[in-house]
Amino acid sequence: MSEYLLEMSGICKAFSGVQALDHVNFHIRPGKVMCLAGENGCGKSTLVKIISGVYVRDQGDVFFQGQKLDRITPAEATRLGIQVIYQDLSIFPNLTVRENLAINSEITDRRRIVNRKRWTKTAEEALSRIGYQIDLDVKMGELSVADKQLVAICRALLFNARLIIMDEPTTALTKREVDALFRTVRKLKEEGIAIMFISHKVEEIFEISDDVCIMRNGKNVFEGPTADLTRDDFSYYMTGRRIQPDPFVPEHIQEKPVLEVEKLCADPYYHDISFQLRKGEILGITGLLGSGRTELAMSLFGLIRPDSGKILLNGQPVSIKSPEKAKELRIGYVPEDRLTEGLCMRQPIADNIMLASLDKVSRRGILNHRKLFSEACRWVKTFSIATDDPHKYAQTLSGGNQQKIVLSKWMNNNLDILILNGPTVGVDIGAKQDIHHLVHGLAHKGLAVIIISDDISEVVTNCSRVIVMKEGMIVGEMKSEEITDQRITEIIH
Amino acid sequence: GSSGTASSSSAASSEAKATSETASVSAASAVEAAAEEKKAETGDTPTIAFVPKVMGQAWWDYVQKGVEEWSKDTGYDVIYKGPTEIDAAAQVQIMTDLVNQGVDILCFSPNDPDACEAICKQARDKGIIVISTEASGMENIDYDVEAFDEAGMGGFLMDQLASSMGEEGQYITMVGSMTMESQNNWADAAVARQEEKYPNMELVPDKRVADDSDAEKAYELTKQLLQKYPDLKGILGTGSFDAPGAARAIQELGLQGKVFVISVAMPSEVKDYLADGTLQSVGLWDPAISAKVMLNAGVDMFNGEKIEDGMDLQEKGYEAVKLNDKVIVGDGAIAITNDNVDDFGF
Amino acid sequence: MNKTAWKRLTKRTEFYIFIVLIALIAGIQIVSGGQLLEPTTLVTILRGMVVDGMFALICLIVMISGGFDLSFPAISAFAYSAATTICVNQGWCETNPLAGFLLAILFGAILGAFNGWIIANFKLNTMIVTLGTQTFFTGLTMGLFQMKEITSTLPASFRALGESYFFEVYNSQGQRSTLTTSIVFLIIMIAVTSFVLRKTMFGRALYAIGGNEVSAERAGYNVKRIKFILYVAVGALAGFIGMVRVCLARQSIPKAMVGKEMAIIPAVILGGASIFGGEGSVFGTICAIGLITVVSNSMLLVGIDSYWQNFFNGLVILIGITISAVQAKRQRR
Amino acid sequence: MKFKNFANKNQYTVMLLVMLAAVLVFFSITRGSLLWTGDAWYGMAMQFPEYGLMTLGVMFCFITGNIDMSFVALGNFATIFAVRYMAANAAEGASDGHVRAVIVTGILITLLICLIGGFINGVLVTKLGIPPVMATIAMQLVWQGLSTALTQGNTVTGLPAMYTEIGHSKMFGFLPFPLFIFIIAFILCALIVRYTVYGEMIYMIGTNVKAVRYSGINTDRVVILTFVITALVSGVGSLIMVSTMASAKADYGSSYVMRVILILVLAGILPDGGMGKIPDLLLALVIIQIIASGVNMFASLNTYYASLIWGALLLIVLIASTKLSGGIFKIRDDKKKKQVSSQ
Ligand SMILES: Nc1ncnc2c1ncn2[C@@H]1O[C@H](COP(=O)(O)OP(=O)(O)OP(=O)(O)O)[C@@H](O)[C@H]1O
Ligand SMILES: Nc1ncnc2c1ncn2[C@@H]1O[C@H](COP(=O)(O)OP(=O)(O)OP(=O)(O)O)[C@@H](O)[C@H]1O
Ligand SMILES: [Mg+2]
Ligand SMILES: [Mg+2]
Repeated sequence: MSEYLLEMSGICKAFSGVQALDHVNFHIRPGKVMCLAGENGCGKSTLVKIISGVYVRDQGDVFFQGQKLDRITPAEATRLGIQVIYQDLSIFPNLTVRENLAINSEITDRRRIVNRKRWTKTAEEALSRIGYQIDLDVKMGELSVADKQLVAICRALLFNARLIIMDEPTTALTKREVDALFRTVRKLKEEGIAIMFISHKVEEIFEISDDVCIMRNGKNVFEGPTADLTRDDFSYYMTGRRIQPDPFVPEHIQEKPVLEVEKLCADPYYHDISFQLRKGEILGITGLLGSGRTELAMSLFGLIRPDSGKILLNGQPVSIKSPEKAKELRIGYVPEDRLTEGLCMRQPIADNIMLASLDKVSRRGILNHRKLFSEACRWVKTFSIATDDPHKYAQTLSGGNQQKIVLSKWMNNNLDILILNGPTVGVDIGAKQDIHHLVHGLAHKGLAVIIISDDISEVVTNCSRVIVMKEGMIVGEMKSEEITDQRITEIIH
Repeated sequence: GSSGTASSSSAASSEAKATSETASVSAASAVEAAAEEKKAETGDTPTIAFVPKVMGQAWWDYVQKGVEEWSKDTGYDVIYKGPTEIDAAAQVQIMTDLVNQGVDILCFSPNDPDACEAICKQARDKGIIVISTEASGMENIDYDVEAFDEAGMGGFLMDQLASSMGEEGQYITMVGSMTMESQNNWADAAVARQEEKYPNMELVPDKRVADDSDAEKAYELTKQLLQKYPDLKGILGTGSFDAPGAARAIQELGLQGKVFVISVAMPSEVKDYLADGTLQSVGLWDPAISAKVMLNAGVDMFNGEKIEDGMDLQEKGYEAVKLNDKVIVGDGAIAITNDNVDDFGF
Repeated sequence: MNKTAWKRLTKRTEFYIFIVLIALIAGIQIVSGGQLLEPTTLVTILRGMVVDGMFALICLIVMISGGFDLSFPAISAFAYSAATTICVNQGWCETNPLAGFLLAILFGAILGAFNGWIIANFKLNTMIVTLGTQTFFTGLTMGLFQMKEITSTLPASFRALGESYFFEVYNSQGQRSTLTTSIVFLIIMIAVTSFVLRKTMFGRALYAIGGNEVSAERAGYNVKRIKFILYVAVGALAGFIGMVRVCLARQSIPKAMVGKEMAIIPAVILGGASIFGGEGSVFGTICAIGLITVVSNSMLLVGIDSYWQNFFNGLVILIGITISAVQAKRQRR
Repeated sequence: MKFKNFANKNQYTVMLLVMLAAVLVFFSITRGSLLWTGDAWYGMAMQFPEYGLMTLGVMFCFITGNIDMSFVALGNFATIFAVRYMAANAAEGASDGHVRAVIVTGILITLLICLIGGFINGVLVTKLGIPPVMATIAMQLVWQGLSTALTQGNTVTGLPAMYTEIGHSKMFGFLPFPLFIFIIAFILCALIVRYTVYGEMIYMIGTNVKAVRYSGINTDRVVILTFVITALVSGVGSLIMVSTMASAKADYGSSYVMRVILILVLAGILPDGGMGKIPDLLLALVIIQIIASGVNMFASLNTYYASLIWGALLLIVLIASTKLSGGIFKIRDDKKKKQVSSQ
């Protein structure tokens, strides 16, 4: 018997001309965590879908426990003990947690009639595997992303899984939740379960993985123990270039604050928030999910009406009633979820880029298509958005590039303040670096930037000042020198 | 081009395939078309179109049968085409098509007479003979054929109802819908007759209800009415769904002989209620005969004859028609009772 | 009742529709001087709910699965017209209506299968497919087959079924009314639909597919087959319900179903079903149908002029839907 | 080569062109002598502008991902007022100038009422968050109910002859006036859709309302404006209908609601939003009208055959389109996800 649980060699897969996977080799040992890394669109998800039987490979061999598998179907994969936690979690938002947890095994057991007791038993068993507790009668859609993620993990554990594949499970999790997840992963390891882990967060990869497989443009460029790699090499393999850490150094922060928030309240999201923001600085706001940071940002962009308190812009009290008004006041906002809030996926890249500044390419309501396109091309170039034709749909881009569009949308607007909510969620390190560079450039040009993020290292390297929120209150604030990973983590918990 | 169907493009034939019979029908009608062309050339056989209020209702199916019969008897073809819904706009569109195909005689029963004026004017400007029915007020027609005079139907129904009710008590009117011109006119005429002739009868405050041309709704409405007006004694309907529905309610409520219904109705639909005494009589004219009269009048005109008062239009009840300006009035109103209900073929 | 359960209850649209229904009944009862709750009126309202209620339920299950069926009235019309025509021509069903019902169910299932085949196989937008099949089926019924109205020749057993009743009631004026036996069809259908939706994995599959079709596929449901079965079942039921209507109305009118979807679908949405799928309950749907039937059956009692009835109908729907929309919006905050 | 490029980029348009050609060939072969006459085409040109304009109006709604079922009822309500006004003020023997002024006022009254009606739809959908199907079905009942109540179900007549004559006149001696109006409106709408900021925004809103809102655009205002435009353009259709019918009534054109939706869907303009091209709309309109009139050329086919062919054609197009790249009629997962998450 082979020492590997899963062995794949020479895997190829093409989508209508695009070679998504090009002779990929890949091995997973039982009881180990294997990390799959690579830039956006390099073929990770495709590889996962081949293992789970969603896609059929064009070429290559797959061995599971030494046995050659010819055709994998989803049912077959489940039977073999392969469980996938998809990037989109594959949950049913309209059903209760109980049902979400029980549904897979009910289907596998070919049950016909609902038995609530059995469901409860299954659900409790699933939760107990990682010692996680939650009300079983809550609808899944009402849970936070982190809870959804944990439920999805619990569900996967039900099936005597031998291999659990997690496609970017940590994108929406905060540090504490990631820690909890990792504890679970280690426990699973001890039980001899192999884990395949996909992530864009370097720190996590080094923390949890035993082996790494790095892919670039559909080929794997490195495979081996994590210990053999340095962080530099890692990013080099991934992006094909050396990425230097590049912390933000504020150049000239203005004396007078451009934005002052005084005792702002919006029940039940946040209370008594006061802070100031100056041009030229990057202010980080961090905290756990549900700490009220997103809602605070939304208030600044006119999406949530505060109950009390004041917002002053350049010393003048303002009332930001709508995003339209916010834009007028020169405030821009890059939302958390680019799929549902940031982009019109089925519209051209160019139109998405110019969406917030249509008035710049029109006169008296008449649109100048040529100007729109040339302006958009300019931003495609400036932000090096990877596309051959900006007429193509935004959908055709990878995550990082999509994020760049959302960012570039605001560039034509002569902003004073730009609020970025989770600007690099699910974005690979190369693109992440690009985005950070762009933001630094903006701050240097005199923009006041707010970055909301739970990626603490992102906050640490990119912000000149950090506010930590907890349960809707500001619980800490620190200046450039004081900002460290550790301090933030301490305050948060 | 009868061989054309087979050689037409693939999309066209796939369409035809979707409804396997379309192909054969169209092949057959290609022959018809050729025949029509020939007739049009010789000029002595008129192309005739008949536009009913709607297709696919028993009433108009019966008329269609009558028209087909006439067609067989006379040897003239008639294009029978109406809208799929009771919608004046859709009807006008069909008339527009027919007028522009160059028919010689256009017979129709408008959903809304006013809506048809314009297209009829166009038709007449083109020299088309235009004959209507149930549209006595229309201007741009050659003649309008009525089985009885306009107020006559309403009065006729009211007389029937009054005699059932013993000329006293509360009554209400019912129509298919509030927007159906002729039905509402009859109801108005009926009320006028009551005011004039039956002082002891009383129209209840709700005055008029509409059953959406649905016997089920008529049934429900009748029940509600009798709940609200316990003393209600008569229902005067002018739509063909009123009587069957109302009668069913009366039967169920056990009010036979206490509450009376009269309406225009198809004999076949009310037969059972006449038999068991729930209904005493319903009012009717034979719409197929009216249709034939329209066609006769049209052909006569086409052949250069003049329509005159007292002339014979070769159908029962129209042996000596009255001519009021443009309205040809026959003697076609019939009261259907249990005794004669089986005399009608519809 | 504990607090969380109460809170959960107040979040449901059904709860508000129920309250509106009760308030409306109380209001009409007062305005009409106690005429609404007369036993005769009540049995009439119940009777009025039979057909619409059953139609609403099939609409509901489609909507739960994330679909939108515009074609069920057309299927129904085809099925009952064809079935009664055959029965009349063959002289069937004089004593036993079963053959007619079976035929209608069969025809309904066939047309439903056509829907299901297109929807499941090509993964097309259901509203658009059923718009096409609705038009097409109507063309079949009225154009190709030219089905006719059947009234006096309707087989005796259909009539008998429509006329049969459970018991008689009398109002204060001594007028008699009867509760139709067909109400059992509605009751059975309510029971079966609730059971299927809540207690069978097939029902749960519909919710799952409506909630997230991709996930349902990944979870191991054979989504294609489930959808196919769903549309066949809906077609068959549409045929069956059409037959019930034929019996109740004692006539088979091919055109009688035109526009029915525009009356039923708003009611189903009013009852808390989501047009995006995954939400909706039998209770809410029946409440909404009850609401609409009560309104249409009491316009006269309340003294609303016939000319104004459509207007008030629209207004009631508008108010009902506004209440649930505003309440949903408030919750989102 | 150039054509191939065009065909690749506009597969759907090409498919509709093929359909149109097929329909024409079919009717030419079977009914060529009736089809290829000036009168037949004149007849069709007289018929489709009224519902063509309604289609054009509702198109805006569809592009933004909304739906309108109330336009016919609203148009009838509005024209009832206008016709009443015109009938009351343009008495027999009034001077031409006076009548002209009355007609213009009548048209303005119609448009004003449509504007209000569209605005109400927009507010119900955006501010109260009622699903558009529901809101507009309810408003349809409301408008139709009001019309019935106000007219007691009667036809409203008495239009000045000048008004009805305009409807039947020909521009430049050959162009039917309704068609002329339709062409103008079509060009205007095409320009609006293609060359204005508004046109850009409605497509973006139809694709993802939230993303547009988060770009600092007042989407509620755009959507309300869209309902207003829908009501106005289809109101012009109602005005033309009134002139062909020389009267107004609560239930005129009730069969147009479904027909308009059918045409839009055939044109690939779906209520899902963000989709469709205006030239396709013209093609779909022409196809539908030719089938309707073509069926009327067969003495032995009843009018329901038009339904049969329309339905079959739509289904064929649907299934064929799954073979095209893009697959516009497919279930829109992204759309659904968006809706769920925004709830
Ligand atoms: N369904 C599809 N149709 C066509 N091309 C596809 C499809 N899925 C993936 N691809 C192509 O395959 C490549 C690899 O995609 P994949 O989803 O595996 O990337 P990934 O590594 O998971 O990216 P990310 O980090 O953004 O999740 C992409 O460049 C994409 O162009
Ligand atoms: N239908 C499609 N056609 C072409 N490319 C596609 C299609 N679907 C997905 N892709 C490609 O798949 C790649 C990765 O997609 P995937 O959904 O796995 O990740 P993502 O959402 O882009 O990024 P991330 O997960 O990092 O946020 C993208 O580059 C995208 O171009
Ligand atoms: Mg990804
Ligand atoms: Mg991926």
